Order: sequence, then C-alpha cells, then structure tokens
Amino acid sequence: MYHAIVFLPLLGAILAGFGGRILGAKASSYLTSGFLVISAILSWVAFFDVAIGQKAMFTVEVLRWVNSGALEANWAFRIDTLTVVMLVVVNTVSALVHIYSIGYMSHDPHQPRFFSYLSLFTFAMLMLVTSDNLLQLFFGWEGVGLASYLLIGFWYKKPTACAAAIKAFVVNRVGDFGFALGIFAAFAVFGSIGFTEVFAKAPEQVGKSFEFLGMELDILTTICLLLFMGAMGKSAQFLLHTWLPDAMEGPTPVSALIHAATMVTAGVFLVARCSPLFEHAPVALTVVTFVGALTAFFAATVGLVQNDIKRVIAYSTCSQLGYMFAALGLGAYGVAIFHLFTHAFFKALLFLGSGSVIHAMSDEQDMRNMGGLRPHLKMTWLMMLIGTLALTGFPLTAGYFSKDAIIEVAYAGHNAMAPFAFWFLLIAAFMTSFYSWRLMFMTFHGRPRASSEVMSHVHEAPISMMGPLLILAVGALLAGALFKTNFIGHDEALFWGEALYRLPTNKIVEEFHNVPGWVPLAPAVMMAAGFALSWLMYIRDPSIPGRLAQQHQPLYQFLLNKWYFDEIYDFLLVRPAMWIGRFFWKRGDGWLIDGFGPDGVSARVLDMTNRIVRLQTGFVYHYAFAMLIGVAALVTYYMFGGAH
Amino acid sequence: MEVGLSHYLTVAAIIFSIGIFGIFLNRKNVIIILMSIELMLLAVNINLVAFSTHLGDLMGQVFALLVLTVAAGEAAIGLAILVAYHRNRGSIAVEDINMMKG
Amino acid sequence: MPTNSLLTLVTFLPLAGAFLILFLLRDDNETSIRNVRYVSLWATIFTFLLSLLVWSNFDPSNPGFQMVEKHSWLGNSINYHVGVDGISILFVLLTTFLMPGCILASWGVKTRVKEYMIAFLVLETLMIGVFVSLDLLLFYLFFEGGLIPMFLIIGIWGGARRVYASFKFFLYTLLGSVLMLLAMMAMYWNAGTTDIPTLLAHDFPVDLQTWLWLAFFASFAVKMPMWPVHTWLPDAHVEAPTAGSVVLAAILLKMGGYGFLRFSLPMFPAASDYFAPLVFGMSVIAIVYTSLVALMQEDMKKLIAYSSVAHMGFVTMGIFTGTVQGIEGGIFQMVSHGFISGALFLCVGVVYDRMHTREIAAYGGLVNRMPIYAFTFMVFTMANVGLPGTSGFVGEFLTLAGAFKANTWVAAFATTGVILSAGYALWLYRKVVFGALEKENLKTITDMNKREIAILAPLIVLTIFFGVYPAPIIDAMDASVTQLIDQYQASLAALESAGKVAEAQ
Amino acid sequence: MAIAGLFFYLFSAITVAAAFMVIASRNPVHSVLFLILAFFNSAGLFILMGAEFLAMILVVVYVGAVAVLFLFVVMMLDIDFTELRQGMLQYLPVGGIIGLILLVELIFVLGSWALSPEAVATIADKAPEMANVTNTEAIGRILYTKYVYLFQAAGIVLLIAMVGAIVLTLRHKEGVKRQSIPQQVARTPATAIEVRKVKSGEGLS
Amino acid sequence: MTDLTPDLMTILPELVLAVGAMALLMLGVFRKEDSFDLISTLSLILLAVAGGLVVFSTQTGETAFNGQFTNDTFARFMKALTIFGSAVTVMMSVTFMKRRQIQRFEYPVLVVLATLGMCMMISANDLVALYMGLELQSLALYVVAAFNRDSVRSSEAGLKYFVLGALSSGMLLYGASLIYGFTGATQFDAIAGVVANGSAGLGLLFGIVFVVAGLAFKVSAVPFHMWTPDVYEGAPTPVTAFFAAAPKVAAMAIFTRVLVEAFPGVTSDWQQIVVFIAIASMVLGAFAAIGQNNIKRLMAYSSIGHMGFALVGLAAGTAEGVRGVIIYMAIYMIMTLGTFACILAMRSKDEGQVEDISDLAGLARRDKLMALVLALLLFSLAGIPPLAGFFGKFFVFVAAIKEGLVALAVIGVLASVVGAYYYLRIIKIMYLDEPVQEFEQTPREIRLVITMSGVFVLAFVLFARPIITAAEAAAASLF
Repeated sequence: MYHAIVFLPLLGAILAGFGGRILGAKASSYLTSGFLVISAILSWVAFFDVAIGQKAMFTVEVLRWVNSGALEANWAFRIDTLTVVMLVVVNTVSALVHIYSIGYMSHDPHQPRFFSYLSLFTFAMLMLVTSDNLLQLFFGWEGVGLASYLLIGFWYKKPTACAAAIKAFVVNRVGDFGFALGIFAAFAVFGSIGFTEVFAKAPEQVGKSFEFLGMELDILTTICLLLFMGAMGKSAQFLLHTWLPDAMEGPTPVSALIHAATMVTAGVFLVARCSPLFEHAPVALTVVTFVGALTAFFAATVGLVQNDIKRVIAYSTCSQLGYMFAALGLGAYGVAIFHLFTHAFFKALLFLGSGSVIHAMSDEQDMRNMGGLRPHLKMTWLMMLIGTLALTGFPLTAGYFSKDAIIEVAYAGHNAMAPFAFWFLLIAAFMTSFYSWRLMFMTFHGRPRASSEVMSHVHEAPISMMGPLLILAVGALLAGALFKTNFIGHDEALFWGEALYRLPTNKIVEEFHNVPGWVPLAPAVMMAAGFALSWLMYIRDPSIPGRLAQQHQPLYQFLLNKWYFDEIYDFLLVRPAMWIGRFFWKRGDGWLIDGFGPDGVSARVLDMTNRIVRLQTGFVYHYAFAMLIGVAALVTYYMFGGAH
Repeated sequence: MEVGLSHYLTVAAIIFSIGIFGIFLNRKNVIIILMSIELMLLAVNINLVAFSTHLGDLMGQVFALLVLTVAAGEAAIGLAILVAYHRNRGSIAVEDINMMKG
Repeated sequence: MPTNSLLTLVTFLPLAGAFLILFLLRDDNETSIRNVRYVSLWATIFTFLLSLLVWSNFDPSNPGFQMVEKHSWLGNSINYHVGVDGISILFVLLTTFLMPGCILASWGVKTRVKEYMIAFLVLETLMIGVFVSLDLLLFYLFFEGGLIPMFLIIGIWGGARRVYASFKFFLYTLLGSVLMLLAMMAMYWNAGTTDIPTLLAHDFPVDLQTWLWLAFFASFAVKMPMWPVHTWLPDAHVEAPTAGSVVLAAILLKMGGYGFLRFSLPMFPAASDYFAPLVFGMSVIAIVYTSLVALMQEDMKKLIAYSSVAHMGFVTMGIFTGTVQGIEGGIFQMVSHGFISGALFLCVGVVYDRMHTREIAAYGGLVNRMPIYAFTFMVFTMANVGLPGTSGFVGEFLTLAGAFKANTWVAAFATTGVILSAGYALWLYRKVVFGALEKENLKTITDMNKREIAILAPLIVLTIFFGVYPAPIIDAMDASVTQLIDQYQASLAALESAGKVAEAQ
Repeated sequence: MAIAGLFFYLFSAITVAAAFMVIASRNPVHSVLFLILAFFNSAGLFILMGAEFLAMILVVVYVGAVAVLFLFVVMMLDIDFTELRQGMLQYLPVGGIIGLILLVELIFVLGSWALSPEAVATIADKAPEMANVTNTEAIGRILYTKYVYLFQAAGIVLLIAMVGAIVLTLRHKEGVKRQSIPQQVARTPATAIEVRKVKSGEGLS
Repeated sequence: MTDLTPDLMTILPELVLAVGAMALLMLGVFRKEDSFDLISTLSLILLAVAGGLVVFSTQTGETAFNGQFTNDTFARFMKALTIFGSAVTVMMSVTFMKRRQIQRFEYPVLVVLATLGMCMMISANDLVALYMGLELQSLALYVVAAFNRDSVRSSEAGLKYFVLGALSSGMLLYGASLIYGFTGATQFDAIAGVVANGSAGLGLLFGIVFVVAGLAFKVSAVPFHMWTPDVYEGAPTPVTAFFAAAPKVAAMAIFTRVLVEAFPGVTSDWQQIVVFIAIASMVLGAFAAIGQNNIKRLMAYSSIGHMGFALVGLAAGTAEGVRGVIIYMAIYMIMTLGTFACILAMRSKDEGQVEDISDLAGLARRDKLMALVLALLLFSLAGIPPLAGFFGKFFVFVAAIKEGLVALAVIGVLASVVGAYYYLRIIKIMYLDEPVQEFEQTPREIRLVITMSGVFVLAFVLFARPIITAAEAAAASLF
C-alpha cells in the first residue's frame, strides 16, 4: 500500500512527462490526477490505520541505496503517525490541486509537463516524509526543491519566473549547506544516518562536545542547528525567506501546493521528525523559537503593505511557518504539526481562491486593480472568506484551534525566548487579521478599479476548480475541531506514539491548556482589532492608507521593500560573489596563474631562446672563444676546490 | 742552473697559450688562425718530446712523429678548404665568414 | 583459461581497428569515409562488449588483481603485466562505454575523418592501457602516450585557439609527468622492480616517500587537474571537438585520480598522510575558486570545464581522507563525473553543431524548439549540481561525509560548492534553454536527432540508475578499497609505533 | 751543462718571441716566416732533449712542406693587407685574462710535475742507451713493428689529405686545351681528316 | 718478426674498409666520368661487408697490435651502428648529389674512409690510436662538409668545421700529452692501472679536461658545440645527415671508452665535467632550437640536446649508464636518419630543395605517410612514449637516478619538456597549417628509409628486448 502511495505519483509523472505528447493534454492531466486521488484515499486509509489505530512505528524496505563502509542508507519508508499525517496533508492537497489545475491550466499548451512536474513534486515530498534516514530525507528535500524550481520556472518565457526559480533553488541550497553538514556531523558522531540508530544514540551524546571549525561545540546543539539551517531554507524562515515571495511567479496551483501547504512545511516536519535530537539540545530549541517568532512578526509586517494578491498570501505563509517553528522551539511538536495540518487546508484554499480571482481577472494579480468583485465571484468570495476566517483564527474554524494554541504555548513555554515569542506572535496575529481582511476588502469590496474590458470578462471558475475549493473549505472549517483532541488534546500522547519525542520534563502540552484566562482571549481580540482597522482603512475611508504611507514614507518604503533584504543580499553576497568570480578568473587564472605559470614560463623561455640564439654570432673566433672559456672554466674549477 | 722538464713544459705552455690567443684575437684572415693551430701542435710536440726524454720512453717521440704527420695532412686540407672558400667568397677575412648564424 | 588474454584483447582491439583503417581503407571517397566511421564504431562497440565479459568474469569479493596476464618484456624485471581490481575495472568500463558514444558524436566530422577516427581508437587503447597496466613503465607508456592523439585531436579538429590550447595541454601535462617518471625510476632502484603488485607491498623509506609523493603529485595534480595547475583544462576543453572534450573530461581527468589511488596512497602512505592537509587545501580552493570562476563564464564549454575542476576537487579531497566513504565517494564521483561531464559536453556539442558557437549569450529559449534537448540538458545540469537521485549526488555526498570525519573545515568549505554549483549550472541552463526564443537564427533550430538521442539516452539512464541504485559500482570496488584502506592504516600505525620507539630511545 | 742551459734559453726565447710575432705581425707573409723561425728553434730544443730524429723531421716536414704550403697559399690568395685588424683589441682584455689564467694554471700544475711511482712501471718502450743505438734507429725499430698499426693509419690520413685537397681544389676548366696522349695516339684518319667539296667562289664556312 | 695474421684478422672489418676504399678510389680515377652511381653502390656493398664482418665476427674481447686496438663487444656494437649509419647516408645521398650536380665519386669513398676512421676510433685502446682514428675521421668529414665546393655555405661550413675541429684536436692532443706525462702511459688499461687508487693529480685532471674538451667537440656538447648549427646548415643535406648520425655514435663511443676504461679510478672527478656539459647541452639544445626556422639548424640544436641526454648516462659512470648511452645512441641514430630522410624529401616543385620549417606546412594533406612518420619521429625525439625515443631517455635517466644524480635528471627532464615544444611546433605546422608547397615525388630509397624509421620508432616497444640485451652485454664488456 505504501509503495502505491509513494510511487503512483512518480508513475504519473513519468507517464505524463514522457508520454505527454502521445497521451495528449487531457489524458495526462486526468491520469495524474487519478493516480493522486488514489494515493490520497490510500493515505487516509493509512492515517486511520496507523494514527487513529495507534499502530507502532514500522519500516518498509524498498531498495539498497548508498552503502559505503559504516554508512548505510537504503530506500525505505518509516511509517508512524507523523508520516501518515504528512501523507494525508500532502496527498490530499496535492490531489485537490491536481484537479483544480485541470481547469486552471486548461488554456496552457504545456499541460502534460505541468502535471508531470506536479506529480513529481508530490513523489519527492512523499519520499521526504516517509524517509527512514537523513539521506533519503535529503533526497526528498532536494527533489521538492527541483520540482519547485521547475514549477516556478514553468512559464520559462518570463525572465522574472526564471530568476525566481533560480533564486528559490539557490537560497534553498544555502539552507541545504547546513543540512548537509548536519548529516555529515551526525554520521561522524553516531556512525549512522538512520533515524532509528541516531535517535537511539542521541542520549549518549548529551553534554559532549566535539571540534567543529576550530571550536569546541556541544555535539547535539551543533547538529540540530545545522539541521535547522536546512529547515530555515526550505521553510523560508527569517534571513532565508527571500525566495518565497518571488516564487509566486509560478502558476497559482503550484503556489497553493508547494509554497503554502506542503513543501515549505518540510522544515517543520524535519524538526518534528528530529525531536529526539532537539529535545536534548535546549539551546537549539531556543534558537528555533526565536527565529520562528521573528519570522512570524517580520513576515506579517511586510504583508501589511504588499499589493500583489499572491505575495500577501505568501508572506502570510511565511508568517504562519514562523508560528509553527515557535511552537517547535517550545517543545510543542504536536501543536506545530497540528497547525501545519490545518494551515495546509486554509492556505491552500486561499491560494486556490486567489487563483480563481486571478483566472477571472485575466491574470491580473495587483490588488490595486481589483475591487468590487464580490457580485461577480460570489462563490469564490465565499471560499476566500472561509479561508480568511480560518487564517485569522475566527472561533471554531481550523485556525482558531491551532494558531491560538501556539500563542498559548508561547505563553506557557519555559525557554528564554518564550515571552518574546508570545508578544511577537500576538502582534503578528493582529497584523495577520489586518492584512487578511485588507486583501478581502481590496479584492472583493469597494469600487471596481479594473478596466471595464477586464471586468466584462470576469467570470466564475468552472466546477473542476470549485470542487477542490469546496473540499478545502470544509477542511478549513472543520479540520481543527475534528482532530483537536488527537493532535493536541487529550489523546495526544496515544495519537503520536513514538513519532514525536519529548523529554519527561517537557510538560508543555499539559501546561498550555492551563494558561490564565486572558491568554486564549487575546488572539481573538487581536483578530477583531485587525478586522476593525482594516475595515476602517479600506471600506470606511480608503484614503487613509495613502495618507499614512505619505506620513511615514521611510517606514512604508521599508516594509514595501521587504526590509530591503533582496537589496542587502544582492549587495553583500551576489555582487561580491560575481566580483570575486570575475577577479579569480581574470586576475587569478588569467594574470597570476597563467601569467606566472604557462604563459609566463613560455615567454621567459622565448626570451632565453633569443638570448642564446644571439650567442651564435656566426663568427668563428667567438666559437673558439666559447670553447676556450669552457676549458678555462673547467680547469679553474678543478684548480680551486672542485676536484676533491 | 739546471734545465729540467718543467722548463720545457713551461715553454710549451706559453706557446700553447699564444696559439690560443692567436685564434680569437685575430680578425685578419683565417690563415693566421691555421698558423696558431700549428703553434698549438708545436707546443704539444714539445710536451711529448720532453716527457718522452724525461721518462726515458720512446712512445712520446713516436706520438710526436705521428702528430707531425697528421698536422701536415691537416694543414693541406685546411688550406684546400680555404682556397675553395676564397674562390667562392673572394675573401678569407675572419669577419666575412659569417653567412650562417643564429 | 579463456580470460587469460581478455584484458589484452580489450586493450588492443581499438588499436587493431585503427590499423584496419590505416591500411585497408585508403581511399578518400564518400563510401570509404562511411566505412571508416562504421569500422570505428564497431571496433568500439566490440571493445565495450568484450569489457562486459571482463565485468562478468570479475569477482567483486576478491580484493586483489584479477585476470592477470604477465609476459616478459624489457628484461630487468620490467614486464608486460596487466590485470584489474575493483578500482580499475570501473574505469575500464567507463572508457569502453563512452567511446562508442564519442564515435557517434563525431559522425558529423567532415575533415580528415580517417585520421580522426584513428586518433580516437589509438586513444582508447592508451586509456584502457593506463587502467589495466600493472607495471610502472607500462603504465607510464600508456599514460603519456595518450598525449599524442589528444594533442592531434585538439590541434587539428579544434576551435579557433586550438594551437594554443593543444600546446598548453601537451606541455603542461608532460611537465608534470616527467617528474613522475623520475620518481618511478627511483622506485625501480629502491624496490628493484617495476611490478605494481610487488611495489604495493614494498615499504619505501619515509624520506624517500616524500619526494616520490611530490613527484607523482606533480603529474596527477596536473592531470586531475587541481588548483592552481588547472588552467590548461578550460582552454583544452573549449578548443577540443565535442568528442575530444568528452574523452578529456570523462576519462583523461580520471587518470589523475586513479593514479592517486593506485600509487600515492598505497605506496607512500606516510607522505600521503603528511601531505593530506595540502591536498585538502588545494581541493577546497579548487571547489570554491573554480565554482566562483564558473559563475562568470561566457562560454558554455568553459563553464563546464571549470565545474569539472570543482568536481575533481571533491575527488581529491575524498581520496586523501583515507576513509571508506571518502575513497569510495571519490571513485564514484569520478565514474559519475565521467557520465555527467561527458554528457554535458555532448549537450554543448548538440547545439554547437547547429549554431557553431559556444557563446552562452548566443542562445536562449531553446526549450521552445528543442524539448527533448531541454529535458536532457536539465537532467545533466541537475546531476552536475549533485541533486540526490542522480549519480552526481552519491559521490559528492560520500566524499563530503568522509571529509567531515577528517576535517570539519574542509567539509564546510567544500560544501559551499553545493551552493555555488547550483548557481552556475542553473544560470547556464536558464540562459541557454529558458527564456523566450528571440534570436532570429535560433528560430529554425531543430531538436536532437536519433543519433544524438542514441548517444545521450544511455547516459541519462545510467546517471539516474546509479543515482538511485549505486550498489553495482560500490560493491565492485568495496573489497579493493577496504584492502587499500586497511593497508594504508596499517602502515601508518606501523610508522607511528616506530616513531614512538625511536622517541623512547 | 751550462752551455745546454744557455742554448735552452736562447732557443726557447726565440721560439716564444717568434710565436708571438706569428700572431702579432701585420703581414701574413711575415707571420709565416716567423712560424718558420719558431719551428727552427723548437728543432733546436728537440736536439737539446736528445730527439734528433724528430728535430730533423720537424725541419723537413714543417719548414719544408707545411710552412711553404702556407706561404704559397698566402701569396696565391693575394690578400689585401690594408683592411686589417679593426677592433682587434676589442677582445684583448677578456681574451687576455682567459689566456693568462690558463697559462698560469698550466705552469703552476706543470711546474709541480711528479711521476707517481706506479707510472714508472707502465713505461712501454724503454729508450735504449744512446751509446748503443741512435735515436733514429731506436724509433725505427719500434715504429715499423710495434706501431705499424699507427704508422699505416698515418698513411691513410695522408691519403685522405690528398684526396681531399684534390676534391676541393682541382678543376677541369672548360676551354682549356690539354694534351691527351691516348687520344693523340688513337687518332685515325677518319677522325683526323675531313674531306669536303668546296664550291668555287664560296670558300669554307 | 712476429706473425701479424691474428692482428690482421682482428681488424678485418677495418682492413676491408681501407683496402676497399683504395680500390674504389682507383676504380673511380680510372673510370673517369659517371662513376658516381657505381662507386656509391660498391661503397654500400663494402660497408655491408664490413658491417657483416663486425656483426658476425666470432671473436670477442680480443686486442690487437699490442693492445692498441680492441675488439670487445662494446666496440662491435658501436661499429655496427656506425657502419649502418654510414651506409644509410650513402644510400640517401645518391639522388640528392645528382640533383645538385655534385655527383663526384670521391664522396662515397670519403664516407667510407671516414667510417674507417670511426671504426678505428671506436676500437682504439690507446691515446695515440684514438688520435689517429679521430683525425682520420675528421679530415674526411672536413672535406665532405665542404664537398659542394661551389657553394659559399658549404665551403664556409667546411672552413668553420675545420678551424674549430683543428683547435679541438689541438686541445685533445695537449690533454693527451699531459696524461702521457703524468702517467707515463698511453694505453687505457695502463693509465687505469696508474690512476686506479683514485689519486688523480691536478695535472692528470687537466689532461682529462683537455681530452674531454676535444671529445666533447666531436659529440658537439656545450660549450664545444658552436660549430654544429652552422655546419649542419651549410653542408649538403645528406652530409648533414651523415654528420648527425654515424660520427656522433663513434665519438660518443670513444668518449665513453676513454672515461670508463682509462679513468675508472677517478669517476667522481670526471663525472663533474660530464654532468656540467650534459646539463649545458640539454638546456641549450632545448632553448636554442625554439628560435630556429631552418630545419637543418633546428636538427643541429636538437642533436646537441640529444648528446646532452646521452651524456647523462655517461655521467652515471656505471654499467647501467653505459647501457643507457648505447641504447640512446642507437635509437637516436635511427630517428635522426629518418628525420633527415624526410628533410631530403622536402623538394618543392617550384623552388627545389627547401629547408625552412614553414615549407612543411600542411604536409599532412599532401603526403600522409611522410607526415605521419615525421610526426612519429618528432614525438619520438621529444621522448614521448611509447615511441622509441622515450626508451632512450628512460635508460639514461634510470642510470642517473640510481647514482643519485637527481638534480641532473630533473634538469634533464625539464629540458626535455622545453624541447618538446619545438618538435610540437613542426608537427603543428605539418598537421594544423594550410599547405603552401607541393613536394616532388620522393625517391624510392629515401621513402624506404622514412618508412623503416617510422616502423622502428613505433615497434621498438615490442622488440626492444634484443637491443637492450645486446647493449647490456656491450656495456658489460667495458667494466
């Protein structure tokens, strides 16, 4: 069964990719979607079997892979609750996105390729979440990176799309740099990279240190931080987040699947999967908390002023991922995964909804050119509304359970960053509410700002697009309420089993249920405040935002330009790298090495040749002279010292 | 004052050096160079004879005799080449023998 | 035993093909030239099939040399001695596998076809010879002999600056290897033989080892090529014809790595240990430096050439870690780089044959007209980047894992190569394949034809196959590598204890 | 003995002086004459050393043959003496230094000549006592027996010299009439006489 | 009166050459015109007979004429080589000489006489015998260098060669007289007996220096090489080929014999001289050749360099070293003959015989066989395996390394890399450049030499064993 879950998407990808021209657009899209639906159904079966049925962890061996000396990494599936939860999330969203794409991409000439990529992505993501060892996880990790690269660059004619694709891949690679080092370190320390062995040996290494880059560092902290660096890259955390907004150049279903629901949460998955390591590395957890909270806050601030509909949601994603990391850092792995689970539904919903809008607006993405769409796109409006409610944490929606739980965890948390995280997350919640409603108001309400020609074409999406939206909406509304008990509530310990590890001293799950009464209320207040402010600025008096921006020009520019991260990186890293590259090439290779090496030597040889050739004057007495000098020199040499 | 072997050897050495000197100081014509070479051979002969008498070994004198013979032959060939060259070039000035170089 | 002279047969079969062409196909007409092509193709294919026979006769559990053949040759214990072990058989197969592709890739060569094919066939013999010889002098013969055909290949069928490139290639490599020749002579006198298996068991004095190691290093480092003696490579690659670049990148460079494994490490363990930091330093510089340089290239082949240097940096780094992962990774990396870089040069050749330029700026948007090409190029770009699931990843990962054990600094700096390689490779891909098809002369470009697909398809299959299932390669070399490391560690341990004894006294 | 010493200094001084003049004189003819002078005096030195035969040969071969040959060539080639020795002194310093170094070293080494004891045993041809056989006879005894190989070789050297000189210089000039006795003897009326009918008034053309 | 027959039997090959040469001379004189072809052919036969006598003679290690002449294995090997070289050059000369209108019968006779001199030189076991052989050879060579007596270049070559040659033999003689004076002997084994205990006085050392200077001139080792380029360029091409081949072998042989046989006790002393001139030759040969445009001149510098490499083996002063020298000279001679055969084949349809390297441009398109063989020869001269030239270098360097002459070996191989450059340049011109000249049909005999030398350098790797064994035996006979 698990083989089918993982390999059906691959099969679909191969068939659509290589046979796309033979099968035709329609067949390949249906084929891949069909495979994915089967996969998704099987995933739910597995979910109920393993997670709800509380089966113990087991592995499914597939094939030998890299076996070199002590290093053994095989293709294998590690099946436990965490895995099946991820299977459900990935396959469900993926199946829905596949179906949605049938409608969304219907006018695109390269449908088989698109579906092939989507399926390929799904396969890689499945390999990631089912992996039995760090190496296979890395395979999936890079595989989703590849698929993401391909899908962002799907419209390869757009230079911005190509640039964004490369940026996504390279920035991810920066994270992978740490991840890879983490794997090496784990191998060096534990002599293995299989999860079972590594986790078993982790407690032995507590408090020990090793030499790394000339420093004596705590082993587990170092490994965890290195792994976390990978997670930061993939999950677009602060400093390595810059690729995510640009990734919106890809088709919207891709954004929904990869850059909201699944791939970006791989980092969260990684930390959760490695909880037996992180639990022993409190310093690392503190760092995770800090980075998560900071990202949540930072992304939200940027989201406040963005005008591109997809970018707003992208920053929102970034921010929500920050929430998850904050929860992870505080030891509440289940809470983080729960938020991951619910977030997948409502964020996919929001993206697909915005996709509908974009589809309807003839590929317009700038919200300043929208407005007043509600009458034309009633269904979409409703879907987006549900998504927004869930995102902002409207009571009883999915987000309400998961997101608020994180804020409570932050309040209850023990590590040094917990108070900081609490306040940042709270403020972020306010901003989340604000920008989410701002999006709703600017898109659907107010006066239409689009040209009349565009407005005349506005139409509701076909059923193939609406169906998935409906399903997701159901998820966004109910997922929280349905699974709360299992994920974070009463049955939490049984549900997760061995999949997540917490130190006996870590009682965060019990503790956050017992926070003071105002704490659970605070997010709701923030949500309401955000809604109110948004309503004031975009419905009541739409001139306020402009005036505010005028008054606080520097701040506005700062936020609008995303804290100038792209510019700083460009200045600090990209340009120097290119400059150094050119310098090494022209000066290093061309001037220094070749100049003093081959070219220089050959020039000296030629000089020497000219000099020697000039000695051959053609005059016979010079020749005799040379002979006599030779004899005289040899005789003198023997006369003075040379002989004995 | 006894005249010993070293006296003869010294004379030979001086003549040999003059021969050498003659070769590269001379820029007039090749004939002088040939004569310088004859001087060198003369020095060799003095050496050989001196050693021969001193060692009481006749081999040296036989050697000298052969050197004399060969030197004569050499002189003949040398002058023949010189004549052939002069026919072609019209000069035997050392400075002019410079067609080929480098 | 029928396998007795199998290796000799494999080695000299291409040469026989060359003689066949030389003596039998003397005309210059169209038919004759076609025959020349087919004779070469069949010669290389037969060689490959024979080498498969070698593979099937090979016993991976035996760490020693197999299918050994020994004849008296020059006297003075210099013999014709050939055989394969787990390390060399991989390179033999790599060579025989790639050569038919090279011949096919040269189908479009129009000038002096006969000479061209002869040069390639002779080159194949010499390359196989390098990997099978078990005698120092024999090894050197093949090692150096390869310069002649390669010089001609670059020089005659090369690009605009072919003369400069061919001279640089020839003299640079010659300079390195003559020093190695002297070292071989010193070994000959010290051990009294040039027999490699005997030398492997011979203990050279430690101070002599230092000099021998340096001399061998001079040769292999140039061949590899390691920074800072790499500058001949970009020139040679850029100017060589496609098949020449393929052979150069895929096989000739591997001789350096093979040499380290066959000579430096097992024969001079003390010196290898002593100089390992130097090698690490040079490898890391190579990885970072050349990757950065690759970022700025304007010529497709040059970019790939620089990336080759970076990838070979991983190999040297891995080999000198002295760990199982490092060495096996190094070997694997060499084999896989053989596929990948070869294939990348073939990819460049595909468009070069059509447009006659290698300027990156001259291309763009090829995917619009050449989807098969775009896919092929994508696979190898990703393999070059070291994406897991391609063979490029396995070697890179193993060498880094080995390096991390030896020195974390080395591993950390080398790992940055992972980022940079993504940068230059994707940039190249984007500039050439992605984008809108705007250049007028590209609008009529045609996709890969059947011949080109036939060349590249096996490479794609193997690149992915060995990425997913590298076991055949690793299993084949495992016994030999393990033995190599055991001996290496044992002699290091012996040295250390000897040093302790000396100190105590 | 004093007289022998005196003669030694006389001969050697003249030899050295003449040798120097060979290379120093402006006129090549003078050079040749100085060369002859040097040879004569060395012959004197040879006699002082008891090598009378060689002394005679030196005079006969060198003065009689070689030097005359030189003189002959010098005159034949008719060299223009005016274009002389520009820049002769250009190389004097460095040449002089080298020559002097060599000379001093040679004299230094030769002055300290001593025959190692082993060498005495190697003497190949003990010179017989002067009283019993003359120098000439002693040389003759070994030259044609023991050293016949070298003697024959010397002959071939002279043969080559002869062949070489002929090859390089002998020319059969066109248009020069030579007497050929076989041709003259072999003449027959058929080749010698031609009978023609002459038409009147036209003459022979 | 002792019986001379055994002595005469020992020198039979020389005797045959001497008597044969005189017979041919008389034949030529009496036949007057147009006897060039005949005499050439007969000379070839004569050389073949002499060569056969050398090779198939059963007596070994015998001396003749009271030890002045030795006929050991070394001598026989080198004589065979020398005679072979002379024979090939005579063969290659015929067409050339006729085209140049200098087809005079004295030429083959002089070559035979020079060969006789070389054989005597190789077999000399006595300073006087050495001198006689040397002069016999030299006088003949002076004449053949100037053989084209109507050419300024040829006679200038002869003149230069003569002046410097006479100077060098003067120095050789002076050295010989010193050695004689300081040891009281002229025979090598007697000298060796005197200096056996390693106590060479300064006087003896001076003698060695002067003798080495004289011999170094003959092998054209730096700094006694200056005549080489000019003479090679000026002399008629077949003569140059002759100069580059047989006399070099003979001179190297006697060089080796003098040092090894007469001064084994003071090896460390003369080793220093040889190391010096070997290094100087290798380096100068490599560097100066780069600047040449005339291919004969280039070959002159090339041969200077090659003599340097051969001397590396001699510098080792061991049996291995001498073996290296022998193998090197054998291979060198054949490569040189082949190369000169190619140079002789450079006869342009428009301009007659040409000598510029640039005239070879595009040869690979015009004459594939010649281009291929010349390329092989040049790669071989550069010492690239698996061609024959590599083995020559291998065996000399092996010996040097064994004796610990590492610096010499390192400089040597570096010089060989520099040297490779100018060989490559010719190959580049042949294979890479566009054709400019059309060459005439190559004469059959030259084509034969070209082909055979190509086969030799290619196949040496396969059939090296007998040559190496023979060289080993020859080297052993000196120790």
